Amino acid sequence: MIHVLFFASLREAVGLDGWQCPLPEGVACMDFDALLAALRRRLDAAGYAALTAENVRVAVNQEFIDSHATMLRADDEVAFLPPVTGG
Amino acid sequence: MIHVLFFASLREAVGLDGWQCPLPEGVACMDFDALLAALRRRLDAAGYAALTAENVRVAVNQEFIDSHATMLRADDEVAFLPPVTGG
Amino acid sequence: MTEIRIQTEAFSMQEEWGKLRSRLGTDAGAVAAFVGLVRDVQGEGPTTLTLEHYPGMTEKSIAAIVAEAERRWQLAAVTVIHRVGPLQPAEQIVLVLAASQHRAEALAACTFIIDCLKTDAIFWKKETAGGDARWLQATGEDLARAAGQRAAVGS
Amino acid sequence: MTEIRIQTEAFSMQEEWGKLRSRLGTDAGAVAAFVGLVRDVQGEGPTTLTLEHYPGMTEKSIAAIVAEAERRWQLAAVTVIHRVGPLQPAEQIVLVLAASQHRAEALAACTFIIDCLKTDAIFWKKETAGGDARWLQATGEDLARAAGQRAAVGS
Repeated sequence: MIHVLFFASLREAVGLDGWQCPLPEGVACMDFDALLAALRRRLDAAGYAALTAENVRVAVNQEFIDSHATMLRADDEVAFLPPVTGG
Repeated sequence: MIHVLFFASLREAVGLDGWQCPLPEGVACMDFDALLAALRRRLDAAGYAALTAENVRVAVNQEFIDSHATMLRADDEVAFLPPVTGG
Repeated sequence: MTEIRIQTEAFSMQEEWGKLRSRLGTDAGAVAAFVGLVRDVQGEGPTTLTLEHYPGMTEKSIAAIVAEAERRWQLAAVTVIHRVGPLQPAEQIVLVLAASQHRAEALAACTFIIDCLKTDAIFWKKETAGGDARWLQATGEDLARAAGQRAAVGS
Repeated sequence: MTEIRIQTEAFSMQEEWGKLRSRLGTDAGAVAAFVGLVRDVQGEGPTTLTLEHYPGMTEKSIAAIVAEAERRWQLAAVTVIHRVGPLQPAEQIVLVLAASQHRAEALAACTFIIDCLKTDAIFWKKETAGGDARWLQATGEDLARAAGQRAAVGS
């Protein structure tokens, strides 16, 4: 399983706090594009569009990633983060 | 009387907190230069030199003055202030 | 000498001030502080600000900001407390305390930390007023201030 | 909404913070604070800092600084407390609190006020350490910072 988390406006757009994405059988890892493809099948068009908006950042195991080629392994935590505003 | 006040390092240099400078008899006012002349007679050379150092500012009735032509009247308060440092 | 906390409970300036002071030696000459308060959205009825965070990653994002401040300035102690959950107008959201030998460092570090918290710390704010809810975004001014902080070398 | 005090007694951040907060409406979003502490003069034995002022004129000099800050920034409340008399290391000398709608104003005003207090407020400091006494002077850096504040237009 890949643990996928959605925060704030993305949680509302997707309608889920998170989702457990199964790894294909016999496969130890998948790249981020494969996760996106799985999310496109799982979510409605509006939810998927929200996740893939330009200003959304992605963190794997709490570190931001830049590349869609990032490899994901079982039990990795993938978070979709809309623009932040603290302080 | 003109009430003359000395602060901080100037008080120590002059050896006085303050001095009551008499106005000459029958005179309603004197200019600042006349006060300096009276101070020169009253103080020792080192004390007078400290008062007239370039970085000393003078306030009359708690407002800084720029000009030695400032007129002083009975009961005016004249203060000699060395460079300040607050905060 | 760094304390970073995220909590739903209110914090007390008195308590945090006392704790930071007790961590200082006698060579600290300056403490700068900043507190952000929930502002009322005028004329739209009661406002609630709800803050959300990403447990773990949010703490790391704040620690990175504080570490950058500590590289730039000589700091004797730093405290950052950020609240999450629902907050009402006039409640305290965030506290930054920065102590240093000299006032310029304490003030610059405090300003740097709060400016970067606005744009880099992982929080999201939802404002609910008069029945409407919206997620807030960092303003262009916020982004420009943080970018200015990053661009400033040293000082 | 301005409080300026000169006193020999210690002040309490808790108390001053609470008083300022109680004067704020719900449109204030930011409070910046600065406290100056007596620093130990390393390795020269016990230090005493003795502050002297000119009663009346000193208050006016602080009021002028605060008025200038209030012309530059929209401030909801300001507190300045400055102690005089003998102070020991780690004691609090000066407190500045500045509240505003926005953090940039509160922080800029707080920094402006403490920078100008260093050079324009009428105080004198005598440092006694290891049997020697000397009157302190504003440093070149202090003078440059205050001049920089005066030169900055608006912001």
